[in-house]
Amino acid sequence: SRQIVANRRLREAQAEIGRLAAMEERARLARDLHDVLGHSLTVVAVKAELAGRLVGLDPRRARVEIADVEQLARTALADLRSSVSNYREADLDAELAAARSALDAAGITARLPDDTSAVDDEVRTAFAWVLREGVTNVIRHSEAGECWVELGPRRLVVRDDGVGSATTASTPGTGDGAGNGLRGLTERAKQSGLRLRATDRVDGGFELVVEEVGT
Amino acid sequence: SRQIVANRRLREAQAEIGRLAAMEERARLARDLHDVLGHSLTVVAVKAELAGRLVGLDPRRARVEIADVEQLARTALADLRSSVSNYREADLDAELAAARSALDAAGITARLPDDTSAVDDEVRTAFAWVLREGVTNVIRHSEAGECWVELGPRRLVVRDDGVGSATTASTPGTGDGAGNGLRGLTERAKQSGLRLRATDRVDGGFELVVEEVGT
Amino acid sequence: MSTPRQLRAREVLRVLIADDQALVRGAIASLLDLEPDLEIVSQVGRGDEVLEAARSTRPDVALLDVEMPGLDGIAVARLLREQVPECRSLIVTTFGRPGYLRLALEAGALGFVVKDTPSGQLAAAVRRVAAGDTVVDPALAAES
Ligand SMILES: Nc1ncnc2c1ncn2[C@@H]1O[C@H](COP(=O)(O)OP(=O)(O)OP(=O)(O)O)[C@@H](O)[C@H]1O
Ligand SMILES: Nc1ncnc2c1ncn2[C@@H]1O[C@H](COP(=O)(O)OP(=O)(O)OP(=O)(O)O)[C@@H](O)[C@H]1O
Ligand SMILES: [K+]
Ligand SMILES: [Mg+2]
Ligand SMILES: [Mg+2]
Ligand SMILES: [Mg+2]
Repeated sequence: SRQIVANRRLREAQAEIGRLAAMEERARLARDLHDVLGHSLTVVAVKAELAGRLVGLDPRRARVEIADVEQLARTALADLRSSVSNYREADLDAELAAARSALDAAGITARLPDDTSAVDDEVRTAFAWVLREGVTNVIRHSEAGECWVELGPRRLVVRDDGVGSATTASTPGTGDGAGNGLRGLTERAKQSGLRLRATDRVDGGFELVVEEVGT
Repeated sequence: SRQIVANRRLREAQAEIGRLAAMEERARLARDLHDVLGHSLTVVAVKAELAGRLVGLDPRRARVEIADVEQLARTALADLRSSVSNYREADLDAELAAARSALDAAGITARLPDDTSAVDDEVRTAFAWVLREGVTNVIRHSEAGECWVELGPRRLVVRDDGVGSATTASTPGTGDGAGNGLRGLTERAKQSGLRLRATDRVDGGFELVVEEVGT
Repeated sequence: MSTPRQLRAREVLRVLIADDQALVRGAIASLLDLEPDLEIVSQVGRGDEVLEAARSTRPDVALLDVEMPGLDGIAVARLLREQVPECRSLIVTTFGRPGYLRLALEAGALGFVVKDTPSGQLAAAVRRVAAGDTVVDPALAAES
């Protein structure tokens, strides 16, 4: 049992390290984008100033500089658009990657979506946190062989084929037991107009569902 | 004891919620910046195109449009510059804020620096993680009345006046005990050219120091 | 653009520009060249080409980008101070990074400004640096 606890903690540490790496990668991407935009905007500023000076002196060269400015602005816009969508993906993507490596390390077969593109922007951050807690709980409490994750626009499911919570320490989601993971998530979900449900499945195992209120 | 555990977990949940809010705020700021920049670049492109047409027809108006472009680019650059420095601050700042609220909630007097400006860029992310683990450990293990945090360019100290680790479950930092928090950090610190030391102080309490290797 | 009096040749300041971003470099060079008392004597796109260019073209002031291939602008400033001391260094950068300003001044640079400084102000900074004064952009000082 001491060995089991040590192994579990090691796996959690691995997931944490994976998350840290993802966070650093995201910070690096943001810096790169800012460098690129900073460069484009600098060129726009100095070329616009130059073009203004040239309008009276050399209209032909002025037109060339102005055409460059227009081109630069359009390229920078395209860069910005693609990076914004990358940026929006980042947190949930990092959690999905961390979930995969943590489940693998725990010897639990991971049935995960390939990417997170299905998920609406507004709920991505909330889903990242639910995914993190849900998978951590599967690793900690379930003794499962498999874990499934489903991602929809406004719906996230984390399911396992383990022992369920009836046999574990406390009633999930009610806050009357030892854990605060699900309690905290329930609170946060409410603030995003979402509802969290944690249930033991009739066919065994545990299921965490977060979706829009009223569905 | 059951009550103590429940309280401790509640405080941890509060810190987690604080961190989540900070993360969402940062994501929101990044989105806002990108919206603003996207708007500026669009106007730049449109005005540059117009100016190009006007050079031959109405040089005076061409110069006005070009001056607008120049002004827009400089303003956008200024926005970008301030956001980049804000962005850099974000992770460590969020941890410092979370540390403050978690220590307060735990009834431990927090002696923290006012801000994180002293810390070098390259180590900010690593320090964010050390601060998080260090303060969580103080709350969990120390039974301290006070907790001090010091931040230097490449040095972070988390110190408390509690019971020290001799009386607690395992030897800190060695990885031979129950915890993996310090073990994971030691690993990560090494990768950043930093060294982590966890010691019981002769005058009582526990101290975590992370600093450059060779200092 | 007009000057009150005819400048004699030795009153014209010779300027070298080092920036790997050719579009920025070219536009800054054209703008400064419009100033009657400034002459662009050399343009290079790599840090490790500056020393040779400075030796052969004898600039009074070198405008140095920070991030360049070969050698960064701060290292170039250090090199110029040792090897071509009559050439003063003015660092131009897009972003201030923590520590840059201090490092630049320690390396002997006299000026530290953003690249998009309006050309009238940039020309003024070149003149002041040539005269041995220190010029630091307040926006960058706050960042770095
Ligand atoms: N996948 C699961 N399989 C079996 N039981 C579970 C599962 N997920 C949660 N539980 C049960 O629900 C309880 C509450 O979960 P919760 O995440 O709130 O707390 P915790 O994981 O025990 O502690 P914490 O998350 O605060 O570190 C758990 O203690 C466990 O008994
Ligand atoms: N501030 C402290 N006061 C007293 N003992 C401490 C303190 N910080 C750490 N320790 C001791 O060092 C051990 C190792 O800490 P570590 O963070 O690695 O693990 P943990 O906190 O027990 O578990 P985990 O961080 O993996 O959730 C702790 O279990 C505790 O015995
Ligand atoms: K000239
Ligand atoms: Mg949990
Ligand atoms: Mg710990
Ligand atoms: Mg460069």
